[in-house]
Amino acid sequence: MTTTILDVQGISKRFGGVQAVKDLSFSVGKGEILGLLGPNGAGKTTAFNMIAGYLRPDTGKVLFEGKDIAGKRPWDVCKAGIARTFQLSKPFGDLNVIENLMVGGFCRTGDRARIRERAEWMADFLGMGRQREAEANNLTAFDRRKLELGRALCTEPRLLLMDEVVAGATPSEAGEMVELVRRIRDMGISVLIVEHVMKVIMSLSDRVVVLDYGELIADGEPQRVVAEPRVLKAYFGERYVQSRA
Amino acid sequence: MAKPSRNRIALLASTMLFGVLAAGPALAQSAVKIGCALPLSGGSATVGNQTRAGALAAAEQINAAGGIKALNGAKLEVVFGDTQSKADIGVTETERLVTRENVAALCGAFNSAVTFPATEVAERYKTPWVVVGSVKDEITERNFKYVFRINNKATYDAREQLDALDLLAKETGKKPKTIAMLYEGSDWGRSHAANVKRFAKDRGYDIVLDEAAPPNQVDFSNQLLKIRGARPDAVIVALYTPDHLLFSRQLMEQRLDLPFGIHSVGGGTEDPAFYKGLPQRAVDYVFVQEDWQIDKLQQTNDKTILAIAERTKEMLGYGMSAYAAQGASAMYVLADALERSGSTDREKLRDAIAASDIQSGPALITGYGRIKFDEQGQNTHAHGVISQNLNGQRRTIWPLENRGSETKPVWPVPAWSERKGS
Amino acid sequence: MDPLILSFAVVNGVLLGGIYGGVALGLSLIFGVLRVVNFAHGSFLMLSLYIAFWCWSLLGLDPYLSVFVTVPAMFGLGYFVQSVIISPLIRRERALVVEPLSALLLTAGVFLVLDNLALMAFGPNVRAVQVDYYLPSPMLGPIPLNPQRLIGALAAVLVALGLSWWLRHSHMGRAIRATAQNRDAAALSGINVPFVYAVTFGIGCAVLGLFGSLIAPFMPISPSIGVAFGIKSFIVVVLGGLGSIPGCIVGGMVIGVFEAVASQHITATSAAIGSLGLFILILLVRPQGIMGRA
Amino acid sequence: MSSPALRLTNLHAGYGDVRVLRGVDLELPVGAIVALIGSNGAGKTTLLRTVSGLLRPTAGTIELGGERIDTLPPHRVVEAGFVQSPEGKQLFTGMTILENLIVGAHTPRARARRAETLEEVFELFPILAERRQSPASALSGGQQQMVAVGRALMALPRVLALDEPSLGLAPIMVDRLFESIARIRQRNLSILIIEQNVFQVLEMADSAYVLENGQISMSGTGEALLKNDHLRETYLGL
Amino acid sequence: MNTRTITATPRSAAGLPLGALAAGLGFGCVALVPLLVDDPFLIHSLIMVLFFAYMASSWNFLCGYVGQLSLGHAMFSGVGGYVSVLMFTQLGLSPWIGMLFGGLLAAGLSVLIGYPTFRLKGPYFTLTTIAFAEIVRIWVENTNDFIGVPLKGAEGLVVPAAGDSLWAFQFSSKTPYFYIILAMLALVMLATRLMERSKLGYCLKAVRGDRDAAEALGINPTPSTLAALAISAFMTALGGSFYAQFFRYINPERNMGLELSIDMAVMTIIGGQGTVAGPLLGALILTPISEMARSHLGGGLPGLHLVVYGLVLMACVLYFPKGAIAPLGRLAKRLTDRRGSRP
Repeated sequence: MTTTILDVQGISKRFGGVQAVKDLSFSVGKGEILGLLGPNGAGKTTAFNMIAGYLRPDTGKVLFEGKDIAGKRPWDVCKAGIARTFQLSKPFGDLNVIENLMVGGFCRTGDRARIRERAEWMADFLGMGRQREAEANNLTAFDRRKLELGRALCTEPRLLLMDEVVAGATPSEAGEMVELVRRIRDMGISVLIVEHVMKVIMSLSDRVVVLDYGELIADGEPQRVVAEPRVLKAYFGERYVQSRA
Repeated sequence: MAKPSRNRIALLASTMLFGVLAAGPALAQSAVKIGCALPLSGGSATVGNQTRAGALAAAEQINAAGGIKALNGAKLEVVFGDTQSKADIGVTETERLVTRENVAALCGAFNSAVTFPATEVAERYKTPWVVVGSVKDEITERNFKYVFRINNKATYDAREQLDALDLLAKETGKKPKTIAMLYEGSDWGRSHAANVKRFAKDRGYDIVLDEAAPPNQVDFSNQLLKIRGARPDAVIVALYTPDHLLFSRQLMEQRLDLPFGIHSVGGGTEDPAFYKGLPQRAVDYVFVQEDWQIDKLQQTNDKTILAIAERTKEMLGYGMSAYAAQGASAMYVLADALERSGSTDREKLRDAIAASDIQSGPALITGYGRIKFDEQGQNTHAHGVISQNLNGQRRTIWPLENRGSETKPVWPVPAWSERKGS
Repeated sequence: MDPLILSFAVVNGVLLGGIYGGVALGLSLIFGVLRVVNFAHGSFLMLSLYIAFWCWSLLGLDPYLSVFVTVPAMFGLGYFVQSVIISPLIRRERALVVEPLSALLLTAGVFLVLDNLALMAFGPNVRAVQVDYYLPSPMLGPIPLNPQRLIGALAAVLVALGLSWWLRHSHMGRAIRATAQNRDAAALSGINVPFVYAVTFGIGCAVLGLFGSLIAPFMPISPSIGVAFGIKSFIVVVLGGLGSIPGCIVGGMVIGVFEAVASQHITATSAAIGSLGLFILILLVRPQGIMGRA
Repeated sequence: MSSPALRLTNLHAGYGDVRVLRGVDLELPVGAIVALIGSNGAGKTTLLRTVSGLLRPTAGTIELGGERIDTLPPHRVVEAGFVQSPEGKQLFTGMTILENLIVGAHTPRARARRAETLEEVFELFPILAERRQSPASALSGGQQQMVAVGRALMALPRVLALDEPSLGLAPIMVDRLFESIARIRQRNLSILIIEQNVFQVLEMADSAYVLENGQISMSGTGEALLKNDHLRETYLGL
Repeated sequence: MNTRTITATPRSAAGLPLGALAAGLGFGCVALVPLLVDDPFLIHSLIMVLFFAYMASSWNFLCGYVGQLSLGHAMFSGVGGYVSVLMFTQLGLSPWIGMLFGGLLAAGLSVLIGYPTFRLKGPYFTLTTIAFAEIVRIWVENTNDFIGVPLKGAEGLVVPAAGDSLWAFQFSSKTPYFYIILAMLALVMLATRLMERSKLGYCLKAVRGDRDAAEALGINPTPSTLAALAISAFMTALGGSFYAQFFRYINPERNMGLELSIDMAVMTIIGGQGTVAGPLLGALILTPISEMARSHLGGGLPGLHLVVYGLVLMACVLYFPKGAIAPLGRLAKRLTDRRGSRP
């Protein structure tokens, strides 16, 4: 890992009485897949939303390619080169696959022909070439998830933020998704991924960071990190750690 | 509903009879269609339906009396179009009546906002139009050839109200000095207020309050308070029925004293429903200017007029009104013109209407002395009648020639505390 | 300005505003629980005015006694409208929340149908109830209080208090509040949500039934009377905070006093513009209204 | 043989055209604690919503104590005796603790015993008795969870379902909560518990089911599952 | 229902999309009507249908694609009508030019109002648009003279007759009006079609579909919605000018009133909002209903057509939330599919 594409420096967020994220720092390297882990309610999605521009951090900086994007609005973050997917996929239900993909393309250019061409290519890339005219409402949940991923890629990002990519997917679908993410990385796009399914994270991430109660508790190689007692405790409870010790 | 069907049978029978007696001219005595564009639904529907009843009653009467004799007893057939008080719908209905129903002449349409553009259609199709109810001055100021108005222009209404004040002042030597105006804030109320203001200055009245009210108010306390504060001698009112009802009732409840009374320019006070909705004391001594002589039925012994009143009451469930009278009057004016032209040709009919000079008969049910149109189509002999509500009877007090011999106007009006039963 | 006139204006405004608030209660309650903006609110008031009128005209029933007819009748109508017309929409929504615009359009349809059915059935004539007795006007210092409006305003305050108390302490009231706050959790606590919705809509309309009877003695009745009160109610409810019962009365009185005092300085039409402007301002600046929670 | 407290047979359900449950079979014996575990999106919450009647099953049957309940509306399911404490607590935040609990006792059966049940809940969670007049929104996460569980108990369930009761709680609170659940068990209830806190729940449960992609992939006693390497590998990725 | 439809846009032999071909054919046929029949009432009725289709289409341009329900659009129609008439009567400017100024003023006004208002969601937005429109209407109704401009209040404005003149937008025959409104409708539908496929269209549909997702794709909702609002207001204002010229009379009650806004919205919703042909379909369904209720019942049952409106609206919301065009579209699709699958 040579250069850093995203550098999160001490961001915090408080909702009423709850400190959702506390002084969180980590970085994503260029071409890296970074997994963001933590039990439910650990603050992953809050951190995610602060990077993507949906929440303004109370403190701290979010440096993307050296520029601070903290507090910028989502569309500006996107134009800067960061794309995201949502935990619950949000396709534009009454548009078909190609149209959904094209919406993403308008972020970079107004040239319809080029956008359409790229959308067609993207549909093939997603393995959805045969459904290009299908309305998003009529797709399976997994296809909608893929569609959302493709739509994000159409904005030509350099960093992709992915929230729960395989939730509800069958094992074969999960495998397909993992393969897709690898190919995206191979295209030179860095990936920050929030995921619950450990198997996916373990096989996909170059590195993981773990949050618990809004704080960073571990940062490193996946296999090593999940063996750390702090992480095990956060995930499986005190007694489990004791029983394994 | 028994009556119309009996009429239809009579009509059928007479047609058959004629068919047997004179097979030849059967064509000639087919019905003469008169189109009538009126607001039968929407905001002015009450008025529209009153006019409709009057027109129907008159047409039935004319037909029962043998139809148009100059056309071999052809019957009048009144075809209605609902304008919904909207200009575009009124124009569409006029188009339909002229081109689809092929009417010989038109009448309507109460709302000036509808009559104004609709009469243009009539003018374009060279179809005579007898204006009913609309008072906007410009309607008969456009050099149109086919548009005639029997009733007042808006300016006449305002002038007459002040004429009545002057007359009463002259008769008693007591003249009000200050006037407040309360009127509904749309077309009719505003233009009336503007006209009153124009005349008031020359006649030496001082307008101390000039207050427009948005239509369909749910309370008049605020305006009454303003009137109380302005302390006018008299109030000129132009409100539609629901607002006028509310205003009069609250005025009574608040016992607001106005030495020279309320002077209403029709609207709500022309509507029989108004008097059904209020106790007598709320309307005592109120002056009403309207386009027919309210006590005509008491003063006349013309059987045709009484019959029209009877029939209208049957259709509406309540007594005659200015609008029913105007509808009936329009039918008689048209029938008169048809008799004289002897033709349903619109051009000839138009010339006949233009040449009208009616000085007696049921066409004058509205109380005018005469109907004769100027070159703009305005009946220059039109005048409203101003009545005062005396002992539960509305008695004409102006013009003097229409005032009954036993009618004594009460002027100034007694304060609430001096009235009977209070 | 003359202080006497001003105090007259304020007293009038409070009385009238109380009635505005009372009429708006049902709108606020229905929105608070069902999240449905009832466009047909005014039409329901129009109907209850007609019921009160016909009771008086045909049966000779005093309008104040006609509450025994209007309240149950309007409750039944409201119950019917909710369970037959609006509830299919709630059942259809996949996300299990009523899409507010569809509900608005649906009630707009109800408004068109009710107002024009009334026009077809009763005709366009204006009608008015006339009672042949006089209620004495109580005096507030030098200011006489209009007894009929005083009754209306007092009733509004009492109904608002009673409704709040009932919602707080009764079994059904708690169920209604629970459903308003969290529909699914309410269902999981054994509450029959469709029934609660229908009852709430019924109560909202029953309150209108009550005010139909209370204002019938002084309000001219025509098929289009609902619109005037409907628009007023929207302003009142937004001002007081959508869904807030006390806010409704406060909002009504604020509008009543505002219009009364403003009308003394400017024309009533300008005051109407002013209250619409206030309505927009509140929506933009403080959408939760005066009394609503953020 | 008496029928189990809850039995799901070949249960299918979903949202619109999205199928979430694809033939679930599950049995909860009377008086037992059964855990249902599975990753996010596996369909655990959908399963509870379906049993509760918030979602209509597309196929299969749900029996409560031998009676079919799969066509009942939610309030009838509660009356029949299946009560869940939903995920994310879902309290009535505008109400006090006491009101939240009272609303829980809505069915006629529960209302008749309301005072006694309330006493029992307060005994179980004494802190709630102390703060009974506080608004629910002013409580800590653990206390809110207590209210949610208490509210469900107020309905006098025969089967109590707890959806992620430890979500967002501090470890110490989780421990306390599980202790309480163990005590509730003594009330002769059957409990269906959904947890992500896998190990702790497996220790407590009599048996457990693993839900994957809308199907039961594994079941057995808690101990057996804890020892099962396959579970650790597939579900925990260890 | 988990079917995956795989269809390509049906194309004719010449390669033109069938939709465009059908639209062209349809407009061509309608354009022939005045040449084939000499029936002024029919032409007049057609003008009214086309006018309402035009107004509904203008409304649809914003509301159908942004997914917000405005019930204040009549305000723009009024502004258009008043500006074009006043410029003609006061400055002697051709209504064609006045129309453009009216459109621009309406567009400017719409942006001023829209900027704060678009933050509001659902019914709040709707109620605010009503309030704005009512303020403008009440103000005009009560203003006889505004800084020297004779608005004439509630009385309304009259366009003085100027004879048969293209410059003055006045014709003695109805046929020119017919072609003008037909062309305007064709233009607004074409503009809608182009917008649908442009960046703006995609942005609007994305915002309507899911605001958060749209923002994540680099779309700032504010400028897109404001642009659509301005265009929609502009076109509505042109419609208002047409009305003024056609009837040569306007007043605030009819040309700025709530009823006109409701007509525009209800026609679009019943026909199918967010589609090019929906508003036209809605106008084709509803205008004849009211026409028939009037001419056949002649006011015998006042308000009947509005009862029917209300029932149709309720049925649409409950059973055809995408409007009448949705079942028709499915039917057309089935037909073309069947034809396409034939060997």
